[in-house]
Amino acid sequence: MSTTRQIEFRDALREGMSEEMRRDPCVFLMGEEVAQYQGAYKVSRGMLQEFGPQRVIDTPISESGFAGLGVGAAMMGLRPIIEFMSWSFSLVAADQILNNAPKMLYMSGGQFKVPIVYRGNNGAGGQLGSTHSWSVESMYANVPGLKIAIPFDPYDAKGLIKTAIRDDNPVFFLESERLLSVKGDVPEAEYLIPLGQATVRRTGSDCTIVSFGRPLYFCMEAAETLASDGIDCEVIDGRTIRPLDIETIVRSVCKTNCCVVVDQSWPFASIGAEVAAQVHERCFDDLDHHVVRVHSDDVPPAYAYNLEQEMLPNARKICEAVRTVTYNA
Amino acid sequence: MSTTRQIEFRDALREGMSEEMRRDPCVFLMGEEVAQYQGAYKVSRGMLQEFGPQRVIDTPISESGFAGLGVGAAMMGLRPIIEFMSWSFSLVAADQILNNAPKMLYMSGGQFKVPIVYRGNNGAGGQLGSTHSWSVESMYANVPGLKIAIPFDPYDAKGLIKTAIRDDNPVFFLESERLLSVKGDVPEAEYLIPLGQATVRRTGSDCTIVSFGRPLYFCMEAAETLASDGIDCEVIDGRTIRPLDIETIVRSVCKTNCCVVVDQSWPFASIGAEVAAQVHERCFDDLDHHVVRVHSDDVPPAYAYNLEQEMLPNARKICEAVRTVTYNA
Amino acid sequence: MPTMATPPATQKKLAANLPDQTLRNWLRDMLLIREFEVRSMQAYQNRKIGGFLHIYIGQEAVAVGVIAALGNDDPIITAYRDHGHALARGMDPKHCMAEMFGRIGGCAKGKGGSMHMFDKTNQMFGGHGIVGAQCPLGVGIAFATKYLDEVVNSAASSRVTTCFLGDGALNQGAFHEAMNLAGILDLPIVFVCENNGYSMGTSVDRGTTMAHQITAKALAYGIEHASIDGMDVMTVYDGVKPVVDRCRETSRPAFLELRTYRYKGHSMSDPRKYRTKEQEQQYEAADPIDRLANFLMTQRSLAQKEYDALVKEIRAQVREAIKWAEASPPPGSEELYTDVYADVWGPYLGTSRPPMLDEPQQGQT
Amino acid sequence: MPTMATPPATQKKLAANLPDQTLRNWLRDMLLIREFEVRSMQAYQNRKIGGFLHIYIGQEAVAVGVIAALGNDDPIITAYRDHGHALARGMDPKHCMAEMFGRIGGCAKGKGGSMHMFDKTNQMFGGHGIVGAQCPLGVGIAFATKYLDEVVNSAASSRVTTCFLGDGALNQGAFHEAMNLAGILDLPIVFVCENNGYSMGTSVDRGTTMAHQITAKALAYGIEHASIDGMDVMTVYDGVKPVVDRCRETSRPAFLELRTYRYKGHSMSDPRKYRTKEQEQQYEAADPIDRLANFLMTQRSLAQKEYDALVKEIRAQVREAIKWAEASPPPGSEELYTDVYADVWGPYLGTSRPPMLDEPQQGQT
Ligand SMILES: Cc1ncc(C[n+]2csc(CCOP(=O)(O)OP(=O)(O)O)c2C)c(N)n1
Ligand SMILES: Cc1ncc(C[n+]2csc(CCOP(=O)(O)OP(=O)(O)O)c2C)c(N)n1
Ligand SMILES: [Mg+2]
Ligand SMILES: [Mg+2]
Repeated sequence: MSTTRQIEFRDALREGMSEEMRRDPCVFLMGEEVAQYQGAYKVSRGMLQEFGPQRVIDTPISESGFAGLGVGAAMMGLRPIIEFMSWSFSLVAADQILNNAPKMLYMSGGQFKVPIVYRGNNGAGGQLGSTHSWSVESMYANVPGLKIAIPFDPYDAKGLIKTAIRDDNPVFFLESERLLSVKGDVPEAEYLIPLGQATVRRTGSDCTIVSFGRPLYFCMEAAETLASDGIDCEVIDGRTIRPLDIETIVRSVCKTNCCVVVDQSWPFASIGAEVAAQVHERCFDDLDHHVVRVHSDDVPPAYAYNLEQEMLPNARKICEAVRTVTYNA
Repeated sequence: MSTTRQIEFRDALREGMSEEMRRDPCVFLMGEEVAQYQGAYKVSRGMLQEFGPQRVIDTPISESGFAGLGVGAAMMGLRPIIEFMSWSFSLVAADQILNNAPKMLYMSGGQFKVPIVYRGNNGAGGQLGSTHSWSVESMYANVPGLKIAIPFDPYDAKGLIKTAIRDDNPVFFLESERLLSVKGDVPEAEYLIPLGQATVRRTGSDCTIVSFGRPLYFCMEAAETLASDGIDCEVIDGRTIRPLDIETIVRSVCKTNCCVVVDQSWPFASIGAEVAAQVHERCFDDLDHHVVRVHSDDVPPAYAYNLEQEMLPNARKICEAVRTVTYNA
Repeated sequence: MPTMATPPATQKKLAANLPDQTLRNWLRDMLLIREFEVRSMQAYQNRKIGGFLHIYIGQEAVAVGVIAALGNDDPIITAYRDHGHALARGMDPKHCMAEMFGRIGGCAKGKGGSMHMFDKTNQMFGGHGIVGAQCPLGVGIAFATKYLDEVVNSAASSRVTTCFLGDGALNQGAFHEAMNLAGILDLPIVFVCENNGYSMGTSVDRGTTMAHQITAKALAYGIEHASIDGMDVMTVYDGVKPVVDRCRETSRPAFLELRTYRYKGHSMSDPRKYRTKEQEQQYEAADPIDRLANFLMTQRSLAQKEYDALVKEIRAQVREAIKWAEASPPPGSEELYTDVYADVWGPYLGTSRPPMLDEPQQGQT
Repeated sequence: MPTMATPPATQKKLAANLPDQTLRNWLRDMLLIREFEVRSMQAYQNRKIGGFLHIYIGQEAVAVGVIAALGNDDPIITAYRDHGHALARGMDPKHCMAEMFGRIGGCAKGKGGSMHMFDKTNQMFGGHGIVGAQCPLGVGIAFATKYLDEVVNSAASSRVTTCFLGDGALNQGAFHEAMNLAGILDLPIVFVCENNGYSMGTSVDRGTTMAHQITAKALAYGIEHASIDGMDVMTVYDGVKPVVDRCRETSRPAFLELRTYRYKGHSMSDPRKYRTKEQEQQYEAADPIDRLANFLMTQRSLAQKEYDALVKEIRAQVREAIKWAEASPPPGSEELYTDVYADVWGPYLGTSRPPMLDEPQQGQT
């Protein structure tokens, strides 16, 4: 059995990136304040010192420029890791990340792969207001040619980022500012987590709860509350949105006959809608109740603490949703 | 009864815009080639001559710049119509149209409305390849604070654009290059079509088909084919995606007990998924079969004619979908 | 090549010829901003303010000097480091503070926070968080002032829009598209680049080409430009006033570099390891408030006693503002669905003005 | 201010000192592009080509002259008016034509079309449809050549990347971010702006500030620059070669304006009402092909007979290309799900190279 240690989410990310950079000289890290400043959120702390300024590169505030730079470099066979300080800032680079990265392979008839990882904070960081609190997963997931991963804990952060870096496709890697200081067990030995493989975070028989990333913590909390009321939830962490491991979800729903999806993005045309639609398609006759979705409210994120809290998914909303779908069961 | 004439879709759009510009000096039109060139697709033909260069304004190829210019002007009380030659080019302006336009009112605590219309061609124009064939509706519909309209014919084009211009919110108005030359009856007298009101394009009792914009023509074609097989379809034109007139859809599905959604965008986290999810939520016990969705294939649009045709929704795919959902009925 | 550099206006000594009271008002405004920021930092540390907090201390002469050169109905727009501009423009500190406290009394009912100060009465169009994104908006505001004059109203109000930006915004495409549009459309807008030497931890020369002469950016658009010492409010006024006047007259854009310094970190979490204490002290030694106070005491009639009284008065005003903000309740939960859309539909409740707008105006200082 | 303008290199008469055969190859390449474009227009009218078609006629001297100044493994990237670059870079016209016919034999298996010519063998990184979007990509390619030299391989290949763009792209933010990044990161890239006077119907002065001197755009980034007559291939070579060489040596970016003209409309649907017939004739009178042919006939040994034979040979080659393209089948329906992802999962079939890449190379002319 390999030894593990407790490390922070941000350190797990750094370990994953650093291991891959040691392994493959084609991997480099670029973004705002990643080098001299040691990372706006200290994810890349120490990496400049280890890898030098040729491989850990500070950029000006030019997201469109350096997101596109990454695509060009990837076409040449490099494997860039491009950090967005926040995915909220990726909108100014939307054309580069949505047109150039995921379509280059197709447009060039298979000539130019784009093995690139875009990563950074996604979701409400805490009272940052409307423009700084994007959950981009629903919007970007509509686009074929890219993959999307959302790590839950330090273990997954490290295992998934390593796989993402080795993947030959553009991977959008969505971290959460709110989770960066979370600690968890991470093995000393190397490991990888495949993209497209969900994991069951809690087994249960009465209701399946599907989620991704930070809201999973609320799901786990809700599951505890519900357990004491005799409702036994199975919590599934999708881990990646593209590919979506619908098989694991379907297997669970066929067992529980109930399903709640928790998605921190806005409801309309969302991941939540997609999972609900697919579960309805695949489990129509097994479902005791239609799938219920828990989202952020369909409004821009407010600065005020109380409004932001009211807007975001939380354990109370999840409990309500589970009670609704299990009511007749 | 008011007299009508047959006019082209592009002319209906121009009539709508021109009437509003005559009515309200705060309305202006801005975009690439809208003035001297008379519109890249001749939608604004003659408008420079009528309204002069102060109100019909050519821009450089700076979508982020002039999309944002429109927001600033709207904050000052003007009512800009901003033309994107194609919505595919709106990605370079994503931050302005998704952060500034729809969130300004909220961020300013109700101080600054943004009454702006962004309009242009959406969807595959015909062999334009991956970067030029975006259907943006699914991606942008995720964002609260904006409205989305997709006109079906000249009548709707005129009635909806007029309402969109008068609306106090940002309206994304998605036209189709493939429909601009379509002719239809348009009254001489003024009329408006409210946003958020679907219309039934064909009544039927066996299956509800929901769609928006150009694919509705395929739905109508499919309905004819199916009618000769004894399957009587009701075709609903949502007209606007935000607000979505789910009531009209639900009413129909409660009657037919079957539902197919046809959405020209990619499937994942799409309008189609949203409509399906909502129909499942609202009509779970009325449905004989889960909702089936028809989309573009989940791949980038190819240039080659045969691949593009194979990718897009068409009458054959819709017929298949309807047969699937009505199989047991 | 025409360099179009503005001839140094300092010779004209415009500020020095203004009435004493005007200069005293500037001193007052700068002191107010300084005190407000000091108390904001405290409030942040006490967790009364959340999110990001960007402090304007050190840059007071820019907001105050530039805004002094404008007419009352000349619109302004800026980035997220915006308290100084809001206050200089005439926003009551209590509304500004309440906004940061996330209260209904805030200028945006607590929905915007520190980065999003809006004040319609005082023609303050925000506070914007995405670097550079305010530049196209500024161009649109300038477009609208011109359009309103030419198309809608017969009266020529000839307003000039000022668009503030940080040096970091020079590297965003939106800034460049905005500059070109302003030039092509002949718009009455002054871009004021507050070059405080850093965008977060990146010194301007590490991120921006031609850092030693950023007015070269304006040259690329054939736009009039100048570099001005932003640490002295009278110099700021002297440099900016003629440019604003000319812009109003000609409806041609201008670009000004205001050389300044932020004494504090980028935001509250910044340890400032990227610069030296010596550098900080050097700038602090040339403090804009001290400079004006000194001028007024040595060249004009300001007595030490008067100055002390002013400082005291301002302390009281900001203390009041904090009390007022704390007493203001958080926005009610109906605010969640208010202001999303201007009209009422589905769950949406339409819009409602912040109470601030309906309070009696003090008038700008 | 350092203007950094490149000293006129024409004095050096670099092209004039090249072997006859090299100049004849240029003539050949230009004739090939011209003939290819003429036949493309026909094919478009006959509905063999769909989508948008942007014709390069008139600009041949730019692609041929610039690419002549490069090494064989120097990468290039361009916008959607890209047939000329693909052919000058060495793509067989049959693969180029088959691409436009939407056939499997096309350089991108028919998936890219006219706007997206890719050729890995010849270091052609596309054909890109979004105005300006290729500029950051070009910077990334240049970054990679340098990174590969410095970090991955020990050998110093010192490749120089050329990024072509239209005059319309000067107004896109992506161009400006790319220029600044190239400057800050010291990248070996030459931006070649093909200023043909128009972006669609917008003459450059209507859309771009400083249109009379667009090299001012480079000045803003401290980037070496020059304006070159793009209607004469020898002048192009003389102007570009030293810049490319210096760029290779110093790893510093450069910006070149190539003054040229497109004889045809923007795309096939453009009636060209925005300009006069006289203007068109004026440029056609200074045709780059005629100029080089004339030079070779009067100053060198090219005989009329030889020239006629060359023209004939090229006609035959393009006719062959069309036949070949027509004979190539459309992509099979498995191609729909091929090349979406590099790996196999769900409905996706992984990737597959276009047959072109596995054909024996003719080598560049
Ligand atoms: C597009 C975008 N990228 C990144 C950020 C994160 N960010 C916020 S402020 C800042 C530095 C800006 O520096 P500058 O423009 O010089 O303004 P200053 O902070 O000095 O006032 C950065 C990188 C952002 N808000 N927007
Ligand atoms: C971002 C973007 N906006 C608009 C267009 C539509 N468009 C295609 S080409 C073109 C004109 C470009 O002119 P220029 O850059 O001078 O190149 P040229 O056509 O002269 O070669 C326009 C507006 C586009 N492709 N991309
Ligand atoms: Mg700064
Ligand atoms: Mg051009």
